[in-house]
Amino acid sequence: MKKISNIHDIKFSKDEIPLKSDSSNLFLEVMISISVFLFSVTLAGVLAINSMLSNWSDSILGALTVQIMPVNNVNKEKSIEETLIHQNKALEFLKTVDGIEKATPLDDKQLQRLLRPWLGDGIDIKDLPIPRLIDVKLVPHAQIDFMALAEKLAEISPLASLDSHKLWLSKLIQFADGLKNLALVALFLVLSISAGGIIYATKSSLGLHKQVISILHIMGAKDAYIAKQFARRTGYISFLGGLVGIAFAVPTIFAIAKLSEKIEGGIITEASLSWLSWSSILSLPLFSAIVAMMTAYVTVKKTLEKMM
Amino acid sequence: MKKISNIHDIKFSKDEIPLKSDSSNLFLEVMISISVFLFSVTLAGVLAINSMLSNWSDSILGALTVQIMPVNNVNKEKSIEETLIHQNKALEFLKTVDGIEKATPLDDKQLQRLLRPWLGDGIDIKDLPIPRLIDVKLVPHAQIDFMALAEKLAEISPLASLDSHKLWLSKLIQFADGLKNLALVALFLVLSISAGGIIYATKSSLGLHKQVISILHIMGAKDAYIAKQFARRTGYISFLGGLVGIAFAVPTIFAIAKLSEKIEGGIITEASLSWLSWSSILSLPLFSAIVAMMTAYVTVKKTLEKMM
Amino acid sequence: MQKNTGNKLASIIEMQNVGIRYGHGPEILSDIKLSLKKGSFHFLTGKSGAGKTSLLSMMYLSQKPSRGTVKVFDHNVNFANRDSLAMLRRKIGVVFQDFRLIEHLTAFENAALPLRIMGMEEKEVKQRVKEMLEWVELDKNMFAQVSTLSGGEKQRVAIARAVISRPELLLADEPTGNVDNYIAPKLMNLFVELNKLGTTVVIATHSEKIISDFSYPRLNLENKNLRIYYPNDKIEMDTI
Amino acid sequence: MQKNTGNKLASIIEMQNVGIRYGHGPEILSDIKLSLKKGSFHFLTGKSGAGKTSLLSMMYLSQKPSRGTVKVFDHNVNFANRDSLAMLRRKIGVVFQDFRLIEHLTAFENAALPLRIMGMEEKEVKQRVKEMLEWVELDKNMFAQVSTLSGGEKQRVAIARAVISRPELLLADEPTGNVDNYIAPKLMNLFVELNKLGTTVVIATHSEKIISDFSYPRLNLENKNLRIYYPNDKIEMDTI
Ligand SMILES: Nc1ncnc2c1ncn2[C@@H]1O[C@H](COP(=O)(O)OP(=O)(O)OP(=O)(O)O)[C@@H](O)[C@H]1O
Ligand SMILES: Nc1ncnc2c1ncn2[C@@H]1O[C@H](COP(=O)(O)OP(=O)(O)OP(=O)(O)O)[C@@H](O)[C@H]1O
Ligand SMILES: [Mg+2]
Ligand SMILES: [Mg+2]
Repeated sequence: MKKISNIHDIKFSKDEIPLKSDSSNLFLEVMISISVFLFSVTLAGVLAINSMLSNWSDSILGALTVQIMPVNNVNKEKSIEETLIHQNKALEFLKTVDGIEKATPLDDKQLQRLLRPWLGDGIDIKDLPIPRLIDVKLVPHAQIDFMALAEKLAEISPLASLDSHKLWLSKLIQFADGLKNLALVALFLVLSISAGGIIYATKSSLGLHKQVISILHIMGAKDAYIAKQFARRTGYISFLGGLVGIAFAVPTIFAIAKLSEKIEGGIITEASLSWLSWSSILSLPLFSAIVAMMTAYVTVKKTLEKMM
Repeated sequence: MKKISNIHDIKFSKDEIPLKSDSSNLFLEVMISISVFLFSVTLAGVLAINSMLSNWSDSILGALTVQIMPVNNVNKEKSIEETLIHQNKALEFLKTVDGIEKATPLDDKQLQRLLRPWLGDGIDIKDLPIPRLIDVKLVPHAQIDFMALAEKLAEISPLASLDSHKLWLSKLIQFADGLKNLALVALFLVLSISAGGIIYATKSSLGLHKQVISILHIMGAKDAYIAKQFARRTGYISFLGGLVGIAFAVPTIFAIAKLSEKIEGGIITEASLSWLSWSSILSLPLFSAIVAMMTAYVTVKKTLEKMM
Repeated sequence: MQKNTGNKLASIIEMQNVGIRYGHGPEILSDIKLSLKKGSFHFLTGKSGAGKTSLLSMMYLSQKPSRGTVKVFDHNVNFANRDSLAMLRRKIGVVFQDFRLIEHLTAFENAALPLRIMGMEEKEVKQRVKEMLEWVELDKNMFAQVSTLSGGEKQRVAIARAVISRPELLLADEPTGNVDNYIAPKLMNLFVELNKLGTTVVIATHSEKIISDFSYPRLNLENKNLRIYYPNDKIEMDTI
Repeated sequence: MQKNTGNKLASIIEMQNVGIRYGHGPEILSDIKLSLKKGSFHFLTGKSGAGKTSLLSMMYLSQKPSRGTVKVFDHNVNFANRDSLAMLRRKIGVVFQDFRLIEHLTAFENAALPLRIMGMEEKEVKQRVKEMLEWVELDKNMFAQVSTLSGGEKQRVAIARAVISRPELLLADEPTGNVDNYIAPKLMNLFVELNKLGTTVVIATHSEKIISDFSYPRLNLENKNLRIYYPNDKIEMDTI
């Protein structure tokens, strides 16, 4: 055996509890990668839906247009008159609806300006059987059942109709909202299952090392001293697992984004992720490491407290 | 302490190696359930595709019909004549094609019989501009590119066409065949990943119990004695895991079957599972237990051989 | 009989009406009365299974009595919280009958454990542990993994670990059962030296030779009870 | 010197030029020559770390020599296959220095292990184990989990397990280090009785008392070598 020249030159490993070789490590790492993968893909979905929803409700959903089809009569003046009657009927109805702040019919000038690109200048719209429009301003965040509104409107005047794109959008928003809630539930589930897995792995590891732990205790180690070693190891493994998960998640998110762009054209592109969203997704390995550390720490402390 | 009256009345546990409390057990059971789930759903798919394929190739794919559209002329006789010319062109071409055993044009009587349900009795088809049909018998299991055949046929006679349902079917069969191969690869993957997981769990369990094992060795236990205990435990856990997996798989298979029936109507119903298929799927927990037992047994034997 | 109860500070360990039982079994020890004065040295004897290790385990705070009160360094162990128990344990050195070393660590790291847990500076740790292991003649095996050491070598590591922090109370359970007749007296002298520096010592042993070589009082466990024998063979029934 | 080599069948253990080293370290034992005759009884002595346990471990077939040949029951251990080694081990009883009991099993199940591995009928197993444990005075602890036993109780379970199958060769490593002075002679007498029935016995011990109480030859390890001392103090350099 070699003579040790200077004891202070020697490197010491300080892993008192041999957590590195635990058989539950692989279980933990695989579980955390899967969790982080699912979590980040779902989170991306939630964030995308959120940004889509906020885009819409800000710009599009605040207003609404009601269209009154022109009555086509041989007598032009009479048809215009009749169209106006229908417009007034619709107007009066709209003013009684909850959630509608203001309903203003567009006057001739406004209509003319709207139609100029198609019809050119110098055309008197009074001579033409064009539809009349009512601009409806909604109370912010009003909960309006557009389907019911459209039906009632049609009852009152068969010529009046809600702008159909808006109708479709409102159904889409309801769907997206439902999807978002589902995703939030899924996020919560993933989080609790992971926490359960970490608790299970920590407890089985504690059982495995109970002899070393009891030795440390009798040497005067406080629970925190032991819990820290577990927390450090669990955090490290979870960070690695998280990196693997995110490495699979990022291409998946891009692929899903590409796919949904193709499928739905213009609407889903609004569901893009901001830099803030991306950075919160990319910080998930760190986040998972911190959650895992805390879970392991608390589990060890709680379990040890039952011993003497 | 109570006095033991008769030692032969006492029940003894014989679990020399405390495998029951291994932390890798849960890992193993979850892994096996997922594997059996995936395996049985995939296997169901393969078996369904297989039965669909064999149904088709037996009854439908052995024959083929070529249709010659009638030439529509004012002169009825002339049009019939021209139609027959086209039919002969097609006939001659078909006889040169590899994989076609026989091509027989249907004579007037046969055509009349075919059309009777629609046209009623007593109608002379000679007077009608009806399509002529060629019955093509294929060499069994011939590899025919129906797309190419259809194109060539159209070149030779613009009036001749392959029965389009058959064309579509052949594409579907190609697709199903590809799917089947993919599924077989997936089955193989699931099997090898499970085997890897079992080997990993067994090895980590062996490491955990190396002290007890070395005691058994020194008492004169043969490797088989130890390997049997591992095999028994692993088999038991895998059987339980397999039951869980199959319990989730059966409703999943039914749901998928329901769904695909709705989507594709008549064609996919041919993809039903025979009782033989069902029993092979339902025997998967047993099968997985046996595979797991053998894997664990061999792993233990191989690992122990490296010790003295 | 009760003459010393007022002088609390001088008592390192006090037991009153202490009983121990495991699970629902009978009591292993009953009505133990004991008061160990600071700086005392006792042997602990008794047949195999008499309860020596059990008695010691209460002293090193790894077990609470089933009944009665145990005071260690004037703290009632029934009411102490976990962290203060940990601080008390740092003043106690223990040599276990079955060593209880951390098998995957080296002899050095095992012996350094109490100092590192106390948070001592690494430089001083190294110096002290090296000297200690050289003293118990483990210089050659200092960096060998404990699992590869011989029985006697392990026992010496266990002793080194117990005394490295110069504890106020030293409890040794059969500390020379696995070493040879050359090193055993040397280790016993180590305990005697520590005792001279103020450490209270209790040594459980079966060895008649050791007991007769050193003239210290003997705590004997018999019929679940504790009696004290002085070297001059005078028997006292109560230890307080 | 070579007078007995022809009489192979009478030799239970034969070692020729045996050396042991661990990893890349120096040799722990060098040029060991040894021949144990059937029915002999030897003590094995030597300082702590001299290599007693290592020498025994070759005899109970858990270690091969780094060089030289070891024959146990006339089988060269370097060439025996695993299953025939297992069969040989069934003829050997071992008491380990650190007991090596299966902690989660009861004393009974530990002692029954060799018989069950041999495939003995359960009824006879129960009878024999019960008698044996009663003999080592463990009747009360028969069905206690080993992890709850005291040091001396564990040692008695280990001894019971070693002798339960009436082995042809009994190897005991410090078998009385943890028991009291009442039971220790009783256990020694057990080994002597077994020896009278034909079992070859080797006992490693540090206890001068035991060695002097029984007049058996002593194998002493010193400077990596083995010397045999006979009770009449005549020293022979070579053991063959
Ligand atoms: N954890 C436990 N559970 C149940 N019984 C126990 C436990 N620990 C010890 N015992 C029992 O208590 C009794 C006393 O054990 P203890 O270890 O204190 O004896 P000891 O005097 O140290 O004996 P030895 O000299 O053999 O080491 C023994 O009969 C033992 O079986
Ligand atoms: N597996 C191993 N790896 C490395 N070194 C070992 C191993 N086993 C034993 N040694 C070393 O070999 C030497 C002899 O050990 P052994 O256990 O044979 O001694 P021993 O005579 O039984 O001592 P003791 O009386 O203390 O039990 C010791 O220095 C020990 O450290
Ligand atoms: Mg004890
Ligand atoms: Mg030894």
